[in-house]
Amino acid sequence: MPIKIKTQPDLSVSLAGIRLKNPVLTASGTFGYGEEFKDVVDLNRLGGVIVKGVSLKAIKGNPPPRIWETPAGMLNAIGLENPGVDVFLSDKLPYLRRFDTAVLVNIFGYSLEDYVAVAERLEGVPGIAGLEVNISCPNVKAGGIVFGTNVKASFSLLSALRKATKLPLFAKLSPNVTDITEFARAAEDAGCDGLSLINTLLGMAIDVRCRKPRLANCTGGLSGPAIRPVAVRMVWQAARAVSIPIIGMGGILTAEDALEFILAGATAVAVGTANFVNPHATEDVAEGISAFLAEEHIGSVRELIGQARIP
Amino acid sequence: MPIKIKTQPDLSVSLAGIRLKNPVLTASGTFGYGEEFKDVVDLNRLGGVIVKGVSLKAIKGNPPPRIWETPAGMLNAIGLENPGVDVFLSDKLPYLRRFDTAVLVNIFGYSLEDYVAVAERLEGVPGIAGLEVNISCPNVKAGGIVFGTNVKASFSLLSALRKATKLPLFAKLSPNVTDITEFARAAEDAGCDGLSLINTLLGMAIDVRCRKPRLANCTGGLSGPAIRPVAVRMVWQAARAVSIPIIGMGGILTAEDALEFILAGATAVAVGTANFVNPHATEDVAEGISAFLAEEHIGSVRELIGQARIP
Amino acid sequence: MPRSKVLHQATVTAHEAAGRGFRRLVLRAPELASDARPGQFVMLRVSASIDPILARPFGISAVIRRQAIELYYRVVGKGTALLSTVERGAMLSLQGPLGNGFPEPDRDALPILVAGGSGFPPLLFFAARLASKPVVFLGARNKDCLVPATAIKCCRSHARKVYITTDDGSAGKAGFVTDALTAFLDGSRERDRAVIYSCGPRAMMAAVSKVAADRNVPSYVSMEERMACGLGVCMGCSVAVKAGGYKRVCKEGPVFDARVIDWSEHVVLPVPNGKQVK
Amino acid sequence: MPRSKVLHQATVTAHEAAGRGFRRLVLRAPELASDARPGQFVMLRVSASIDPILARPFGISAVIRRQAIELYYRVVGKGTALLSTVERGAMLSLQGPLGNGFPEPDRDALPILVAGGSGFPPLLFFAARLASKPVVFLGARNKDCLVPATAIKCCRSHARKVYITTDDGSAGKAGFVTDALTAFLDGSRERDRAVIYSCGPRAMMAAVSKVAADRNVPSYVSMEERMACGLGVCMGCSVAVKAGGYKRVCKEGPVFDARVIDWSEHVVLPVPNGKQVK
Ligand SMILES: Cc1cc2nc3c(=O)[nH]c(=O)nc-3n(C[C@H](O)[C@H](O)[C@H](O)COP(=O)(O)OP(=O)(O)OC[C@H]3O[C@@H](n4cnc5c(N)ncnc54)[C@H](O)[C@@H]3O)c2cc1C
Ligand SMILES: Cc1cc2nc3c(=O)[nH]c(=O)nc-3n(C[C@H](O)[C@H](O)[C@H](O)COP(=O)(O)OP(=O)(O)OC[C@H]3O[C@@H](n4cnc5c(N)ncnc54)[C@H](O)[C@@H]3O)c2cc1C
Ligand SMILES: Cc1cc2nc3c(=O)[nH]c(=O)nc-3n(C[C@H](O)[C@H](O)[C@H](O)COP(=O)(O)O)c2cc1C
Ligand SMILES: Cc1cc2nc3c(=O)[nH]c(=O)nc-3n(C[C@H](O)[C@H](O)[C@H](O)COP(=O)(O)O)c2cc1C
Ligand code: FES
Ligand code: FES
Repeated sequence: MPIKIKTQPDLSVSLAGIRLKNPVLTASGTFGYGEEFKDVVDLNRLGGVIVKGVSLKAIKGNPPPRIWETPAGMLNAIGLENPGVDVFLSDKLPYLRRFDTAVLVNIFGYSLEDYVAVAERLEGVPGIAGLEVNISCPNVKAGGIVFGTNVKASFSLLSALRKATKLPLFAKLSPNVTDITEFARAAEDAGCDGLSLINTLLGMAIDVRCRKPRLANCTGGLSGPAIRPVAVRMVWQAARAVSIPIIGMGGILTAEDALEFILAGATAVAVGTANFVNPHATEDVAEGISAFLAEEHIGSVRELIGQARIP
Repeated sequence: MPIKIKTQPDLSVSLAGIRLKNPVLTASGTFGYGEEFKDVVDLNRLGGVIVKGVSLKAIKGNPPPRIWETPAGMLNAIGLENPGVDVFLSDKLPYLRRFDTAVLVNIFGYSLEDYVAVAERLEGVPGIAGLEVNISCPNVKAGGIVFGTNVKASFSLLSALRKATKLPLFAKLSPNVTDITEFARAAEDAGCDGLSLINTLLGMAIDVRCRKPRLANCTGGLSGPAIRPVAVRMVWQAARAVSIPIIGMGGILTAEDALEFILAGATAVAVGTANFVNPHATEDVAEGISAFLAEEHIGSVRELIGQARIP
Repeated sequence: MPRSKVLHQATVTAHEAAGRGFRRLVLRAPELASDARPGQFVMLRVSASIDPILARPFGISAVIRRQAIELYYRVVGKGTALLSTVERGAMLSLQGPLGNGFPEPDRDALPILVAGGSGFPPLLFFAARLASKPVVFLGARNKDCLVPATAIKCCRSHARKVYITTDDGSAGKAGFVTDALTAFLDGSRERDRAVIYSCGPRAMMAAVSKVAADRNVPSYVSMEERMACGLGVCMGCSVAVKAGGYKRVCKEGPVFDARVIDWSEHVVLPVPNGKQVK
Repeated sequence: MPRSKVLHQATVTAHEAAGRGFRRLVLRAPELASDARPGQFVMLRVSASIDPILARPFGISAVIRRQAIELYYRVVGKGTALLSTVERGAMLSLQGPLGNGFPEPDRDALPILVAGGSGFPPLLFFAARLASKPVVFLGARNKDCLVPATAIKCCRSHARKVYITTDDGSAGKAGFVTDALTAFLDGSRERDRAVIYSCGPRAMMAAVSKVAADRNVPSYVSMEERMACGLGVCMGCSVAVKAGGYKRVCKEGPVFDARVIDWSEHVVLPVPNGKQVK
């Protein structure tokens, strides 16, 4: 029964023990390390920040062109360019620590050992609320297999990480699979504290005059509103398969979009490509959720998690 | 070397032995049985018509709401409503026979036996150029498995169909799989004459006020420009994995979109959701390809098939 | 120049607020206008871009000098919001006329038109074309949801009599439109000549159908469903029928004999305030 | 009212064809205008819909009375085609000023500005702000691709001298802009005080850089790449640098010391006729 509310709706959620003041996070790779948005978004207003993927050593990324616009979306093949975990800790994290917002560090590697080493470097560092493990970048091949599309490999990787860190672990799943629930369960079985989904869909565009792919990398990851229906479906499926919380993402532009994910079963949401469309998207989504709750006389956003009913 | 052309560019292609006057077909389920477009499109101008899926018995389809609009796309869960193969033969095919265009019949069933029975009914019927086998409708469960997401099941089904018919067979693949090339090879191994891809991506949308899925069926198939990058990528991958011809589709609105598929390796293309956006889309795409070839001094569209080069 | 019999490029010759939240749009499209019959609709592209990607269905409320068609619509979502910004002189693509239209009543019949909420546009057109003057019922939740004044005026000029009801009594008589209809039918000596045509919210049409069926009065309803193609190919606009299975609103409809519809089917369609109803 | 330092709602105060295929757009955005430095750019949303979804980058060609910014653009694709339909009085969202801008030359330096094709807008702004009058080179394939007359006039008013070249000789001197630049440099007694700033097609900037490097003349280039965010977070706009790795055009650029750029990197960007070039 909806509670009659006198005050502001309660937006706070607990994400695997991490208290978020609201369920809105920034999606990895679309918000840098936060500082880039200093003139745009007040980080204190966000539930949290998921930073750009961090690896053991600096990675220079793919050659340009790296992006291409598509109908209601975009392709990217950045190649996970990043300065490496040490530079992250010395130059990027201190800025983020100044804010009252949860910091989730997105990590990845080219091998299981790489991943573990990054996790170990981040262990015990103040100001880090949790790790999001990217096992799903369409462009990272690891030991001949792509972790994110092989259930066994992802289980081993996540199990090893579970041993390496006490930080809350979120497995970021790939949508480029036949059955998302297999991967969701493997992550849960490996001891992950939560899931993050979806990463980008593998896509491609061709320049018909040059007769060449639009991206130097040939294929790239599709993100943006175009993929939202696929993302909502996968969150819905995963939420029914596991009992750990989910960070839902994929094409969220507005509060209504975010609420779709929450109703499908996400405890929190991440805003990605929308940051490029409207740099205020994260704040707007958080405010919009609050306005929706008020309008519908719902006391807390927690009442909505997973509440979509089958007709 | 491009041929200097005096006359009109040559748009004809041979699709597994079927001569198409141009590479533009209608995607199954988006053009009915052709007659519905009688005041709109001159079927003589199309390479061919792929009709709405036909099953052994009439199927009444899913309860409404059956469709929902999404960013640059739409979800549908029609549930393969169709009058059954006998009514197709008596009431629908005669109309199509009047035109100089290739007719491909999209077939499906709830069991292997169903599929075979439909194929047998169509065997030897004049005016049918080939069969497109839908093993990928997100909503058809068959004997507990979805053929399109299980390599072995799809191989058995297609092998059985191969024995049942001498008509050219095109396997319509599902994009909701980890590795499209496995399915492409299984179809080739089963003796299919060609592939058709992609069918819709499984998606979902939620009405946040009602807290219910937008479709009565809960999930539905995502089509339209939104999915084009995924479709182009899959055609590109499949074309590299097999040597049978491909009918490429997924979000084609314009001639440029169609050319992306052809450069990625498709011999022909099918226009689906675009028929709802612009009922002339099929004719416009065919004319646009012709104009492009003329402008670029390319003698025949066949010169472009699979010609996208890796950078 | 139409590129085919159903596809047209139309010029916006008038577009203005019509009161009570409605806007009136007049589109110059001569071939369409001369073909159109009452009860038919058009699929209008509200944007030249693919956002939104689908055309929107609107009933035709009038044909003006065989040159133009008139539409009335309410801004209820993204598509109609975009449409409301279109200026006079702009060109819009549309398809039509689509659907079957209202069946013509017999020469000596008494046509009764029942419009609820935003359902009046096709009935307006029908009223204007009927050989024998109809009796018209206009119902709404309250005054603000009622048919705009210009449309009421237009009804009055074509109707024998216009009855207005609002649920809350803020305009016309208080009560449901079906109450007024029942009272009329039961007090009328012409009941056996009556034929009812209704268009409006599903619940209202279901109620009207019942009133009619109970009295053995023939009745027709104009249904709404989400549409993608409008041409009968996507099978997206189906409504359940009592005989089992479904009929396409865009092809076998939008006008159906009320007795064929399975009114028990659950349907969700947006209503003007942006909220959803069952 | 800007919602933050870089996000603005601007009113279109002028928008017209400027000749030679260019259009001139003036946007009232006071905070942006007073902050902007030559060489900086804006990310402009060409549509309120999500088709297209990304904003488009444009260099600032002038600041008008600290209230408005001026842009010059060519219609080359979907986004610019949509932009060209925007009318005076319309509101557009944009971000800016973005990027680093041109480094100011020393007081006694001789600034040389080299614009190729559509690369002139930021140099126009720079010319107007320079303390010492620059020498300007304007190059193009032919007369029809040249900088519009209004912009040339504006250059002349700020420059010590304006040299015009076209590859085919249809306007100004026949030949490449680099030929004229080389001739000027090699004939000038001020060469050791020269600093070159160039903006235009990649191939031209590479050639200009070589001319400069060969003569030990400092030179700066304003780079173009596809952009998604403009804020340095997507890493989409990277250009290869000689030191290895990449720099972001939107953040470390768009203006770079020409010597840091790895000119051998292969780049594909659309050119105005809609065709693609390497
Ligand atoms: C045959 C027919 C005739 C109609 N005639 C009129 C009319 O004369 N005047 C008028 O104001 N409205 C009419 N409608 C309803 C009108 O089509 C919708 O109000 C309109 O499509 C809403 O679009 P939107 O983008 O603003 O809303 P959104 O809610 O953003 O639309 C989202 C999707 O739902 C569909 N949709 C939303 N509401 C309806 C609805 N009530 N019926 C069918 N699909 C809907 C849209 O087409 C779109 O695909 C008619 C509908 C049908 C089927
Ligand atoms: C820093 C910077 C400053 C610029 N200043 C100007 C200017 O002052 N005047 C002007 O006319 N143009 C300028 N451009 C180029 C301008 O951004 C493109 O012409 C425009 O984005 C094309 O958009 P479109 O939708 O019409 O073309 P489309 O070809 O449809 O665009 C498709 C995609 O490619 C991108 N794109 C296309 N061309 C370019 C390009 N040359 N550079 C970068 N991305 C591109 C688009 O942003 C879009 O994402 C500048 C580009 C950059 C990076
Ligand atoms: C430019 C870009 C860079 C990205 N980089 C990363 C990354 O480093 N690590 C990661 O896990 N996901 C990365 N992603 C994926 C996003 O975090 C997100 O999962 C995806 O884009 C879907 O959400 P959206 O549609 O809201 O963008 C990136 C996405 C984009 C568009
Ligand atoms: C309304 C609708 C009905 C469809 N029905 C069928 C069908 O009966 N059989 C089938 O194989 N594919 C069916 N499809 C899939 C299309 O043929 C096509 O594979 C898909 O829509 C992708 O192409 P598009 O993006 O151009 O629409 C249907 C698609 C839509 C939108
Ligand atoms: S709207 Fe497509 S069948 Fe009716
Ligand atoms: S455009 Fe995103 S980093 Fe430069």
